[in-house]
Amino acid sequence: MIERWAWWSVRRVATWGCGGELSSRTEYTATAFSKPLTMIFRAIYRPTRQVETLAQVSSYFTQEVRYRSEIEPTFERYVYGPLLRGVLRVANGMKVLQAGSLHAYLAYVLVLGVLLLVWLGGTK
Amino acid sequence: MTPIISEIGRAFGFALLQAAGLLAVAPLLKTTIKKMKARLQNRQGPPLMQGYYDLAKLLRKEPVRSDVASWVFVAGPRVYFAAAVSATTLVPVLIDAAPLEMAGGILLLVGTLALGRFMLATAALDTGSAFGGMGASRDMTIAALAEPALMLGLFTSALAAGSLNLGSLVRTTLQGGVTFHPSDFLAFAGLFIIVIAETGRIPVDNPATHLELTMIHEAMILEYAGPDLALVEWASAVKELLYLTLLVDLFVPAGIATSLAPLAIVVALLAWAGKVLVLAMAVTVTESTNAKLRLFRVPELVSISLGLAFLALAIRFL
Amino acid sequence: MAISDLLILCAAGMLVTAYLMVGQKALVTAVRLYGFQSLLLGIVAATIAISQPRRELFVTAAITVALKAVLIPWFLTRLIDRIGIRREIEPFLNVPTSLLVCLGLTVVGYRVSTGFQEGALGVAHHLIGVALSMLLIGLFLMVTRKKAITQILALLTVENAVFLVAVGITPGMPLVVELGIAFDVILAVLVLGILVHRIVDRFESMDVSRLSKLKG
Amino acid sequence: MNLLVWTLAVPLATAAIGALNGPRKFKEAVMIGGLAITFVLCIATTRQFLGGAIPAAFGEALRVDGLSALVVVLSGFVGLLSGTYAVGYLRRNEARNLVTPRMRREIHGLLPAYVFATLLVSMTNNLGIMWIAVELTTLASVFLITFHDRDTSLEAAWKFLVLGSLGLGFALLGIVLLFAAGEEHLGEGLSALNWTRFMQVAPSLHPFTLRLGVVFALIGYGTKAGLAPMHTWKPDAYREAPSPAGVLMAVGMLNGALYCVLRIHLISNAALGPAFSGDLLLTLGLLSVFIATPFILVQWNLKRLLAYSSIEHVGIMAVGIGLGGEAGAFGALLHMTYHSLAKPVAFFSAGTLAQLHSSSNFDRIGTGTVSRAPIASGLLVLATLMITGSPPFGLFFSEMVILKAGFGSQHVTATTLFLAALIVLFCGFVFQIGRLVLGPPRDPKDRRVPKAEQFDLSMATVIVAAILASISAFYLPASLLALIHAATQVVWGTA
Repeated sequence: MIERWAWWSVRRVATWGCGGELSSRTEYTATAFSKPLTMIFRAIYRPTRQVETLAQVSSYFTQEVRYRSEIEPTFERYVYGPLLRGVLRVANGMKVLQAGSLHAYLAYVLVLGVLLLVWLGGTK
Repeated sequence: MTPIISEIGRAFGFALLQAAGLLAVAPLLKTTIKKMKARLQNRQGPPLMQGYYDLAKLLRKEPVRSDVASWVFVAGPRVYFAAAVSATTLVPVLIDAAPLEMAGGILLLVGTLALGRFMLATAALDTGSAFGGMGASRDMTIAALAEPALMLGLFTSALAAGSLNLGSLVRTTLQGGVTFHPSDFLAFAGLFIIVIAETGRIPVDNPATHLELTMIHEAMILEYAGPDLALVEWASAVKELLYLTLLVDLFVPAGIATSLAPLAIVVALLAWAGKVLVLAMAVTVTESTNAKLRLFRVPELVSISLGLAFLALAIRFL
Repeated sequence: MAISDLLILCAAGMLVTAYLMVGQKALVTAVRLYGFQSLLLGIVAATIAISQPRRELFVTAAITVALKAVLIPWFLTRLIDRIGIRREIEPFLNVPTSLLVCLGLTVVGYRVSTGFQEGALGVAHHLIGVALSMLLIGLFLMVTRKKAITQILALLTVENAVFLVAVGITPGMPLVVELGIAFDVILAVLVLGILVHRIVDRFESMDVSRLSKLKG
Repeated sequence: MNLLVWTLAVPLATAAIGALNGPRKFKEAVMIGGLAITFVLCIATTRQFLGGAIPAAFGEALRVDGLSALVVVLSGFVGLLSGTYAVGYLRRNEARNLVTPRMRREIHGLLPAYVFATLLVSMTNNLGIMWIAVELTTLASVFLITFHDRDTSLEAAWKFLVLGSLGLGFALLGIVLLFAAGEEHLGEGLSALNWTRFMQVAPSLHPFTLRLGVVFALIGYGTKAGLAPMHTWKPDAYREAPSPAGVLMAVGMLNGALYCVLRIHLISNAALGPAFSGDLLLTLGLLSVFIATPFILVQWNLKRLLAYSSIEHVGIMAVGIGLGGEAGAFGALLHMTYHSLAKPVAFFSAGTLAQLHSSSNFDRIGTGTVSRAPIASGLLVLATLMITGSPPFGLFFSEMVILKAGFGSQHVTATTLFLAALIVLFCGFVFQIGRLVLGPPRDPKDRRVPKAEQFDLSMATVIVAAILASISAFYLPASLLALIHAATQVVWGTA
C-alpha cells in the first residue's frame, strides 16, 4: 500500500557526505567494517599491524606510507592443523598393522580365535 | 482436510489481528518513553500522539534516495518492517497462546529479528556513505555480542519451562503458579540488559541524537526519508514493544487470559499494558541515569548479562 | 579294550603328533608325523564305522588313509627332495617356549570342549577337546614357522582336526559333502605345492618371512 | 533342464571353451556371449522367483529365495561387466606384449569359472556345497592373482591362499559343529545339510555346539569376505590381480562371502536370537571400518586404496546386519546392491589409469591425471563420490538407513564412532583421489610418458556401468527394489 503510493515520485539526490565530496576513500571498506570486531576479539584474531614510511630526502618529507595488517588464522593453526597432524600420525602408526609379514596376519587370526574360544568357554 | 485449513485460517486471522494491534500501539510506547524521560528532566515532552503525527508526516513526504543506491537500499526497510511484524505473531500477548506458535519458538523469533537487522545493515552500506558503514559495522558488532547472550537468556527460561515454544512456555509458567525462583531475577536482569542493547537505548546507543560518533541505529537510517524512514521508525517501535512483551511473558505472565472470554481479554489487556508501562519506566530510568558507554565498553556490559544468564542457568539446575 | 578307549587313544595320539610337529626341526620327519596323524584319523573313522551302524564311514576312512596318510606325504616329500632344503631354519619362538604355548592352547581347547553335552559314546568331550587343541596348535605352528612346507603341514593339521570332529561326534556328514571336501583339500595342497615351486624358483628359498614387500 | 541348472551350466561351458586356445576374436565373443547369457538367465531366475515360484533343483540342494536371488543377479551383472572390460584390457596389454596368448587363455577360462563359483555359492541351499563353491572361488582367485607373475604377486597369492585355506578350515569346522548341533533332527542324506532344514529345526539345536559352530563359521566366511582382523590378504590380492579379476573378487566374492555369513547369521538368529551373532558381526564390522580408515588416509597405491574401501564397505554391511532390525537388514542389503553397482566403476577407472601409467602407485602415476586421461579420471572422481556415500548417490541412502537403525538400537555409542569413521574415510578418500586426479600436472621432464587414452570396448563398459550406477541413485527398477524387500524379508522377517 505504501509502495504503490510513493513509487512514482522518487527524488534522486547525491548521498549526504557531511557537505564534503563523497569518494571511494571516505567509504567503509571491509577492514573498517570488521575493525571493531577484531579489536573486541583481539585474543582470538591476534591482529598484527605494520606501518612503513618511505622518505628519500629526510624522514620529514615522506613519499609513501605503507600500512599492512593481518589477522592470524587461529582456527587453521590451532584447531585444524594439530587435528590433521594428529590423525595422520595415528594413521601412520597404524600402518605397522599391515607390515607385510604373513606370520603377523596369522597371529591376528590366532589371537581372535583364542579370545573367542575363551569367551565362548565362559558362557556355558 | 477442511478442519486443518480452517484451523490455519483462524491462526492467521489471529496473527493479523495481533500484528495490527501491536503496530497501532507501538508509536504510543515510543512517545510515552520520550514523555517520561522529559518528565524526569521536568520538561513538558511531546504530546502522546506525537508518534502517530510523525509517521503520518513521513508517509506523506516524497521519498529521497541516493543516486548510487541499488534495490537493496529500497528492500532494506521493507524486509526490516516485515521481519519485525512477523516476529510479533510468535509471541503470546493477551492470550496464553501465540497465534503462529506452531510455526516455531524462540529460535524462529531470534532468527527473524536477526534477518531484519542484517537487511537494514546491508541497506545502510549500500549508500556508500561513511555514516551507513559506521552504523552497520557497530550494529553488527553489538549484535555479535548481544545475540548469544539473548539466546542464552531465553534458553534459560525455556529450559525451566521445558520447551522452546513461547506459547507452551507461558502456559507452563502459568500452571506452575506465581513462584519466584531466584534464578528468575538473574535471568530477568541479564535479559533486560540485552533488551536495552537490542533496542538501542542509552547505555549502548543513543536513539535521540544524530551526533556522528555516538549514533549506531540512527547512523544506519540516516539516508532514508519519507515512507522508507516511516517504515524503519515504525518497525523499530514494534520491535521494542515486542521485546518488552517478551520480557513480560517470560517472567511475569500473571493476568494473561487463558480463554477467549471478553472479560478475560480485557483483564489481560490491562495487565499487559500495566506491565509494559512499568518496564517502559524502568527503561526510562536506566536511560536517564546512565551515560552512553564507549563502543569498546559494550562487551563488558554484555559479559555481565552473559554472566547473569549462566548464573541463572547454574542456580536453576544445580 | 572298549571302543571308546581306542578312540580316545587315537585322538590323544593325534594330539601327540601335533606336539611333535611343533618340536620338530627336520621337514621330512614332520611330513611323516603328519602321515601318521592321518593314519590315526583313519583308524578313528574305521572304529566308529564298526561300532556304529554308519557304513559310509568306511569309505571316509579309506579316503583319509589313502589320500592323507599316503598321497600327500609322498607329494610333500617329493617336493622337499626336488627343492633340496631339508631343515627348518630358526623359527620365531624356540622349541621349549612354543611347547609351553601349545600347552596353553590345549588348555583353552579343552576348556571349551567341556561345554559339550555327553555324546552318544561319551567320547564327544575328548574328541572335541583334542580337535580344538589341534586346530589351535596348527594355527600356532603356522604363525611361528618360516618354511612354506611347514605352513602347508600346519594347514593340513588344522584340516585333520576339522575332520576329526566331522568323523567323531556327528551322526555322519553326507558322503557327497565329505568327498567334495576331501577333493578340495587335495586341490588346495596341489595349488600350494605349485606356489611353493614358483616361490622357490623366484626367491631360491622357502622362507616365507622373506615375502614381506607388500606393506601399508 | 531346470533354469537354475542352465544358469550354472552356461558359465561353466564358457570357462571350458575359454580354456582351449582358439582365434582371439572367437574366444572374446564366446566369453562376452557366455557371460551375457548368464546374466539374462540370472534375471530370468529372479523374475521366476518374483513370480512366486521358488526355483529349486537337485531336490532343494539348489534353492533361490529372496536373498540368493539378489546375490545371483548382482553376481551375474558384475560377471558381465568384468567380462566385457577384460576383453579391452587384454587387447591393450597384448598390444604392449605384456600378455602372452597362454595368459589370455587363462583369463578366458578363469573369469567365467569364477562367475560360475559365485553363482553356485549364492544359489546353493546346502551348506556343504556352499563351502565347496567358496573353496573353488579361492582356488580360481589364486591363479588370477598370479596372472602378472611379478615377485609381489607370488607373495600376494601365497598370503591369499594360506589365509583363505585357514578361513575355510574354520568355516568347515563351523559347518560340522552346526551339523553336530542338529544331531538326529536333521535327518539323513545330502538334504540334512540344507539351510531350510536347519531353519525348520533351529529351536531344537544344541545351543553350545551351535554357538561354537556359528563363531567358527563367521570367522571363516568373514575371512573370505575380508572382515577385520582377517582382512590382511585383501589389499595385496587386489593390487596384484588384473582389474577385471579385481572387480570379480571385490564384488562377486564379497557378496558371496557375505551371503554365507548371512545364512549362518540367520540360523543363529532362529536358534539363539539376534543378539549373539548380531553383536559378533557388529564388532567385526566396526573393527573393519576402523582398521580401513588409517590405511585409506596414508595410502600409497590406487588399487590398495580401493581394496581398503571394499574392506570398509564389508564392515558397513556387517554393521548393518549386526544392528539387526528391519532397517539394519534393509540398509545392509541396499548397501550391497549399490556397492555392487558403484565399485566396478571405481575398479575399472582405476585399472585404466594404472594401465596407462603401467603402475598403480601414486608416485608413479603422478598427480593431475585429468590432463592426461580425462575420461578415466572423470569416471574415477564420479566413482569416488559414489563409493564414499556422497548424497545424490545410492550408498548415501543405504548408509543413512543403517545409521537410523544404529541410533534406533541400543548401540548408540558404537554408531557415533561408526559415523565418525565414515566421515574420516570420506575425507581421506576424497583427498587421495582429488590429489591424484586434480593435483598439479607432472613436470614435463619426467621421461615416463603415459600412453594415450583411446576409446575402446572396456572404456565403453566403464561408461555404461557409470551411467547405470548414477541412474540407480534416482530410479531403482521396481523389480530390483521388490527383490531387495524380499531379501530383507528373508534376513529379518518371516522367511
